Amino acid sequence: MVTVDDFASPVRPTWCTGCGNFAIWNAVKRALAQVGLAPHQVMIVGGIGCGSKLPDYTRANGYMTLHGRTVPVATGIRLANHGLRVICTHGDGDAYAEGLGHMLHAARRNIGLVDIIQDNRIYGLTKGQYSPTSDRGRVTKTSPWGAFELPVNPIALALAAGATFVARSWSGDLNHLTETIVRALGHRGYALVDIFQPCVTFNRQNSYDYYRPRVYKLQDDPTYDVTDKMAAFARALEWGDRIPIGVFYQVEDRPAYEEQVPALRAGPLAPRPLEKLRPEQIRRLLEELV
Amino acid sequence: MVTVDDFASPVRPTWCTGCGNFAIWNAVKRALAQVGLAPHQVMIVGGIGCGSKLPDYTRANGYMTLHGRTVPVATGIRLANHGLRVICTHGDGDAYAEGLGHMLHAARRNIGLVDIIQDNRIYGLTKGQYSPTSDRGRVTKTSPWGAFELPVNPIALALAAGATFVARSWSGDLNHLTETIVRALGHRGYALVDIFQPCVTFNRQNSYDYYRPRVYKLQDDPTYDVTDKMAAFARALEWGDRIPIGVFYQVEDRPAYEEQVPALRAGPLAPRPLEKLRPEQIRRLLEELV
Amino acid sequence: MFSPLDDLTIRIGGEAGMGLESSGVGFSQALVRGGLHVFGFADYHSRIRGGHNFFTVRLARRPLYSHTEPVHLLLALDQETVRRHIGAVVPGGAVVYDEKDGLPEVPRRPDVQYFSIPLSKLAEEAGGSAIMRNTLVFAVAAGLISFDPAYIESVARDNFARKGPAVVDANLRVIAAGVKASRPFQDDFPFRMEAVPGAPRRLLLNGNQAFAMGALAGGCRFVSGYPMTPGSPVLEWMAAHAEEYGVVTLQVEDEIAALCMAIGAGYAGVRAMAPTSGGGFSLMVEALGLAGMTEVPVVVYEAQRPGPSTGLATRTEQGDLLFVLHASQGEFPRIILAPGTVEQAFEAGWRAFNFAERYQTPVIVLSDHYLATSVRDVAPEDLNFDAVVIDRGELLTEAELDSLEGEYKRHRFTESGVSPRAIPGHPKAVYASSSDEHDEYGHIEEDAENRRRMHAKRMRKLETARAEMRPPTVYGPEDAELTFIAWGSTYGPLREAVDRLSEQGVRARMLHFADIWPVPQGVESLLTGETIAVEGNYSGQFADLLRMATGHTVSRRILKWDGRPISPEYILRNTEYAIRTP
Amino acid sequence: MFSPLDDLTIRIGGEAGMGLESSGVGFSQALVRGGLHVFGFADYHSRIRGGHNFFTVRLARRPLYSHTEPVHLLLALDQETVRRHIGAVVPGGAVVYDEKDGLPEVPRRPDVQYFSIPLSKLAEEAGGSAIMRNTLVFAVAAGLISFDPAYIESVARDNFARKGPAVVDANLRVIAAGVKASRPFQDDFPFRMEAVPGAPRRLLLNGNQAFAMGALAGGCRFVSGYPMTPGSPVLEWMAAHAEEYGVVTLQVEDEIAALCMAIGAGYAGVRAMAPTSGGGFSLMVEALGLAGMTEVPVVVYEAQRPGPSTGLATRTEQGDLLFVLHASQGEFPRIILAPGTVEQAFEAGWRAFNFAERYQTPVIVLSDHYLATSVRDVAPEDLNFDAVVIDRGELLTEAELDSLEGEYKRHRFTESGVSPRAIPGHPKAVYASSSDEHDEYGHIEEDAENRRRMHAKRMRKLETARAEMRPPTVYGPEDAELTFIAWGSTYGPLREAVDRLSEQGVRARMLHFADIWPVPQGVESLLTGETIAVEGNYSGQFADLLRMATGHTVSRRILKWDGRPISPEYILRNTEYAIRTP
Ligand SMILES: Cc1ncc(C[n+]2csc(CCOP(=O)(O)OP(=O)(O)O)c2C)c(N)n1
Ligand SMILES: Cc1ncc(C[n+]2csc(CCOP(=O)(O)OP(=O)(O)O)c2C)c(N)n1
Ligand code: SF4
Ligand code: SF4
Ligand SMILES: [Mg+2]
Ligand SMILES: [Mg+2]
Repeated sequence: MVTVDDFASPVRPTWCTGCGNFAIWNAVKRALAQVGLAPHQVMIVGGIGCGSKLPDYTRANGYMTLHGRTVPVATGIRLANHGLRVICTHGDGDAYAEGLGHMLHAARRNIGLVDIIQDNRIYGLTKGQYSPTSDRGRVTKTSPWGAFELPVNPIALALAAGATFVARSWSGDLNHLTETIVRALGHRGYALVDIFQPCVTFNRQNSYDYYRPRVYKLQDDPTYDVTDKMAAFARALEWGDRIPIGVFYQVEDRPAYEEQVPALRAGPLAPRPLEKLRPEQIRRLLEELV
Repeated sequence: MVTVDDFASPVRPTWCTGCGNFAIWNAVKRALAQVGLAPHQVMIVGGIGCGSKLPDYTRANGYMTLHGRTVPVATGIRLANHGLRVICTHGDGDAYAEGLGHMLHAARRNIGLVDIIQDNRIYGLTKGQYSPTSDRGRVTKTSPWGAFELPVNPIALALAAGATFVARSWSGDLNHLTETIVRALGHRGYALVDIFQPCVTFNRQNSYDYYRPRVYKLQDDPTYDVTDKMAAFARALEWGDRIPIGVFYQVEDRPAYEEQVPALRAGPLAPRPLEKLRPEQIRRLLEELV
Repeated sequence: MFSPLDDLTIRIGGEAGMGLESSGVGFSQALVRGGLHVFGFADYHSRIRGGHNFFTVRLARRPLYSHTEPVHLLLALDQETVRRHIGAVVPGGAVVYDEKDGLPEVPRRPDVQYFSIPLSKLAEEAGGSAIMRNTLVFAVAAGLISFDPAYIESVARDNFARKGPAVVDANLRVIAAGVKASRPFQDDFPFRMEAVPGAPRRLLLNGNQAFAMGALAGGCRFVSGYPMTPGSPVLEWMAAHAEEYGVVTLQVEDEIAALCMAIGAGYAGVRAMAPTSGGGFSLMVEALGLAGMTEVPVVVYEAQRPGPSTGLATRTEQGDLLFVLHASQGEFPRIILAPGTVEQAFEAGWRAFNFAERYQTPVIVLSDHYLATSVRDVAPEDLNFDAVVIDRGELLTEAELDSLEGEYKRHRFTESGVSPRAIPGHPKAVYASSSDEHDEYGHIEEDAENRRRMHAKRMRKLETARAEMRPPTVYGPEDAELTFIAWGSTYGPLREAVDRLSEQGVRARMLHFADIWPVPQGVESLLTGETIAVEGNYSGQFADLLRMATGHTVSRRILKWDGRPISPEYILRNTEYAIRTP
Repeated sequence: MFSPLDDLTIRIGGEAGMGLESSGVGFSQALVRGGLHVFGFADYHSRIRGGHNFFTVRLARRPLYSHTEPVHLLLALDQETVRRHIGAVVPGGAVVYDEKDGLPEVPRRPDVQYFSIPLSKLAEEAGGSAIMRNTLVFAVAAGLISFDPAYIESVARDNFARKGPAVVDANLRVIAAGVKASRPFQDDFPFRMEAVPGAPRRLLLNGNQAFAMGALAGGCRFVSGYPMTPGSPVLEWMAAHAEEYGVVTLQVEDEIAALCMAIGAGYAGVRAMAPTSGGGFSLMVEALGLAGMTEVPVVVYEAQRPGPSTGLATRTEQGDLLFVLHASQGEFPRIILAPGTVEQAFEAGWRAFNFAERYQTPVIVLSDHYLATSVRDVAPEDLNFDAVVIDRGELLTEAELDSLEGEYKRHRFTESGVSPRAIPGHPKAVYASSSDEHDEYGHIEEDAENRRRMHAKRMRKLETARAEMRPPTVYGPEDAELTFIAWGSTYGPLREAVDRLSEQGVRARMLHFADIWPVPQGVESLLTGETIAVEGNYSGQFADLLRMATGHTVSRRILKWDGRPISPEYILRNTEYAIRTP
């Protein structure tokens, strides 16, 4: 049986005390243990940022890549070996600034990734510039007059891009976080899990106390239908005093990308022995050239 | 008075006979004449692709930039000189593959651009690979088994990103095209105009005959409210036998980016004389260092 | 000069959209089936319609490595073709033009013959459509040079089989009509090149195809790309063969994603590559460093075209060498191959993947439009599938993994710089590498001494690799007075130039580099006498690189940057100049 | 060795998050107000909490250009600091540590004194909070070296004014407590550096600030960037001054957009730049070529850090030189400046924009973490605002535009390669440039002859520019037996190393290059005798570049790639070695 301890790494997190990343880290390990995926059966891919260092603190296959390129690297891993469950953990800058295009293309591709965004609505590692999810008017070193941009709405964008699983959770509720990740791990295609992650050092506004009274659980409403896209859009636009968390949308109306690729019908690619072409394969190739 | 002929360039288009780009080209010139913008008062920015060559065929300030980077270059131009009306003309590959992130950030920034997409749902200039707006199942040289990806829905994405003007038109209706561009030119912030542009050479599926029976005009429905975002989302998802064209959404609920930048309060930047710092400015700068 | 009986060039010209390239390749195929050697290349604009395009095929009874400038037979599908190319026609040569087009108002050359044939009309009558005049005019050409049209028919049969017998028959009728139309002029046309019946079967292909085939043979199983001339046909070729050979191919959103995905696949243990051109490579630069830092094997195929920026999208240049050599921040080992022929392109295909896995680092194969798109015939054994080796380097086997003790060190310090690699998925080798500097396990580590050692470990791989880089091909006498230096696609034109110089009694030789970086050992000893770099760029980048790497300063540089390939004649003209001027 | 009475180094060490850098800079400021010269630099991890960080300030009675290795006074805010740095303390030096932390279990050095002071406790008592012990310990240091604490008080007053009088008072109390706490140890501590009352006012700043200020003075009015250590503080500095000086600054979605926007602004006629580090520069590569091709003036500020890839985000290296020199497909002129001091960084700020507009091409200013973040004092006149020139090159005036005849040729063929430029918006100069090869008007043009001329026209600008690149700074005797070669931030450490060699009777000099590319004319004549390149990278990139550009092979290379700055001592140690070994 897989346990949370199987994921214990000798490296201790360098996150600030109270950082919302601790809960995410614990939830990921718990969720993996719960669904019974051992460290060698998963691959956790990070980008660059505070949260993106999660693979360094977790005993599991991992890869810490480039700022903003988490998703394409993970896509390559998944297609090369869909025997591995591939999980992305990266920040809001990584995912929604530098990486926004990749995420939306991953969504429409429906590649089998669990894409966890450590959304602290700030740039942590580079010390506090505003991020794509920072509020309008947010004052930082690069926005001394307050940010002019409308924040990115990742839920709405993922829906618009055709994501088949779109969810939100937050670091203040470890159980909800774990559950949501477990649900995402059970999804076949691309699964977005945006997580409100308080940054206690550079984002004092969006603190635990900010979120606690605001978040409410979609799944507490028994009439909420996760297959209704327009309902999901309506909730995606809800913001302010009440902010929904949970699974906004989940359908299995089209197969995962890797399920459609002809070369992958025979199973994962990486473990296959790599051999020279057979004589009749060579013959057929040369036949094309005469 | 500005006339269409003012935009006549000595260079003749190299587009195929029947290409939907001709109508777009004519509509842009007509719209400019109609709103009274002379060639030196506008800047038309293209990327790379068949349609992106439009500035070469038009006597107006122009810039043919990089594949996928049309919008950021245009943004820089607009911020450097918002005395110029800046128009982007680029293909679906340019805008929605390589450039998707930029477009969505431009939308949430609400930068004052008219962003015209020559959406032929194919890669024209590189000879017929499938594009982000190609249908699922589309067979091309790079998708011999039929494309697996859900097509990009630019209308839904722009709405989700917070665009303040979102419209669609098509090359088969020059008047509607012109009108739509005129409306976009009247908008303050970011205005997306996605245009179905038949490519007679590489996309025989999405031809004039394909679109003609399908498109219907949103503005023909007097109850349609362009300020209702949920209504716009609902129409954005409409696809198949009936495809809406026209303005899906238009609000002026927040100022254009350039209207908010403190340095631009005094007017456009480019025409200002460039002078050395004044002694008291230097003094203040040095004061910070003692 | 070679006797035209051995060596003949036919050029067809017209507008974009006329399909000159595909019919030209079909004709070349027929020539090869007829036992001749060919070299064919297309010249076309970066647009879908309009603009002057042409296809040139050179044919001979001996192997060819290059095009040459003189044209013996010009097939003009419009007046523009005559206007532009009449100057290239040799005395005694001929122009075939469509009666309906007429000739342009330029002075007629008295030493050239003009054959008026109602090409469109005949094509329409015989085949039902004027657009078949390409086929017809090639049949005319066959008639004029006395080449057996049966070979053209056989190609037409194969190419149109899918479209049904009616289309095949129409083509056969058009070919017959063309041959017939050539009869009245046959006696006036002095150049002949009859088929060689029963000659051994040869293959016709271009550099892109050769490279792709080599890569497939070398175990490439993942290709991610974004369309870009002239590199992306490699993606298309792989896509066409993906299902049969078990290759994952994807067209993705941009080149950043393309290389990142290939790196992901390489990290997961699959031989992966991303084909592109210089503009796409520019977007891959950051990811290249990721592969260098995390020691991931990956191959980038970069087919150059003239820059900077969009430049001339459908033309050729060798302008990206120093760029790909230094691309990405910081320093890391990389290997660069620049094949000069289709045979070398095939080899580069599989060698690249071996280098990538042996040194766990990115490998760049530098091609260009000329090599990528020119067709040449080779013997089946020249695409040497037997020589293909799949060497995965220090890859831990399942048994070795099973018996691992302690925590696995993915980036273990070793003398060679290469650390034994485990493909992720084994319970005993669970690890996470980082693009940050890391320790032997892959964990982020900022310690100065670790950095010093880890960086040096990576860089050492370059010295290890240097030992197995192939020295340049030396073509010509040991005691040459002139040593020409080339890399990549200039092989063919330079080889021919050297041949001609020898015939003129000049002792010249070629040093051709296909293994570029790390610069092979012992090169210095070859750089003797008068050295002349021949390159398709403005500044002489390889000469600069040689100077940087060896200290040798070439005596002269013959350069070309107009987007058109270097010809043997261009080299000779500039050599004369170089010899004459001090 | 210098007498410690003139030259003293104080180091404070502790954990990330303790605010060592900002309090260290504040202390440096106080020293400068007290008439001393300082050089300060921070060493910290790429994480927000934890990890050993330290700040080092060297102080002297004469101008300083570099840090040095020996430490006279170590202020230890944790045991780790003692463990790591005790070896650097000079005999007779001292360690101040917090009583509550105690000392680590490492052998005590008999030649070093250990001063135990209840830092936290005193800070809490005097100021109300233990986190004020940074301030306190610097007051202790002032007391120990007999530096008048009034200067620390004055800095505290200014820095905390915004936070109200209560905070100011608390700080003043803490300072007083620190000075008092130092008393018992003052006699035991042998090193003194009293303030120089009435010394002329000097400024304290780092390379990022100096460059940003120079750029602002030079007319930069548009800055688009994406956060990246250590380049993005330039964006932040500009943002802080944007409103007052009329500068548009934006944080954008990525570095691709950052440079594209700056290019757009440059095209529209505004002096624009994009600051970044190597990783961000990697993403700017394609756009750089766009600027080259379409002849748009734009400046990129690239502050290097150790690579490849993410590397060591908060450390220093000079590893990107050959990368930025060759970045982007194809060939185009670019200009590269690599300032070595804050004075040169200031100059590079305005000169870069003049070069960009005079040659209508991208200019890259190469800095690195060491230069960008180290603070040094300079005289107000060293930031020479009077020397600033704003030269927009061949920019058509309104009057010239009004009198234009015929269609305006944006890319006119000229001898210098520079074509008179019109800012878009004038009715007589309506044009569209293209990243495709184009004719003089900017229209897409594939003609071979046009290409040949247009490409050569662009490339000619490099030769025109070469004439005005500054030769290297020569520091030291003409007849030196050793010529050290440096570029960029190595200026300071090398200058000091050369000074020390002279004192030892070795005739050594420094050639320091701040204008890197095109390589200034006449450099060859300076490359005489034994030449030693000193660089913060693995391979000696500038030495390679020199060899490529001039043919000169340096005799030796002193290199360092552990992410830590080169010190004078490092150079001297390696020089001895270099002199000793054949
Ligand atoms: C190409 C590139 N640009 C910029 C950076 C610098 N950088 C490192 S982390 C980061 C942002 C961090 O923000 P986020 O992704 O939200 O992660 P967080 O630290 O908040 O968890 C940036 C800009 C980089 N490493 N690479
Ligand atoms: C970075 C980069 N990648 C690829 C290309 C090659 N390229 C030129 S046009 C084009 C796609 C054209 O498609 P689209 O944008 O839809 O324009 P269309 O030709 O259909 O109008 C591509 C991939 C390029 N010029 N630059
Ligand atoms: S800076 Fe913010 S996100 Fe980063 S570790 Fe600290 S609390 Fe967490
Ligand atoms: S290929 Fe298609 S998009 Fe391009 S010019 Fe022709 S019809 Fe138009
Ligand atoms: Mg963040
Ligand atoms: Mg298109």
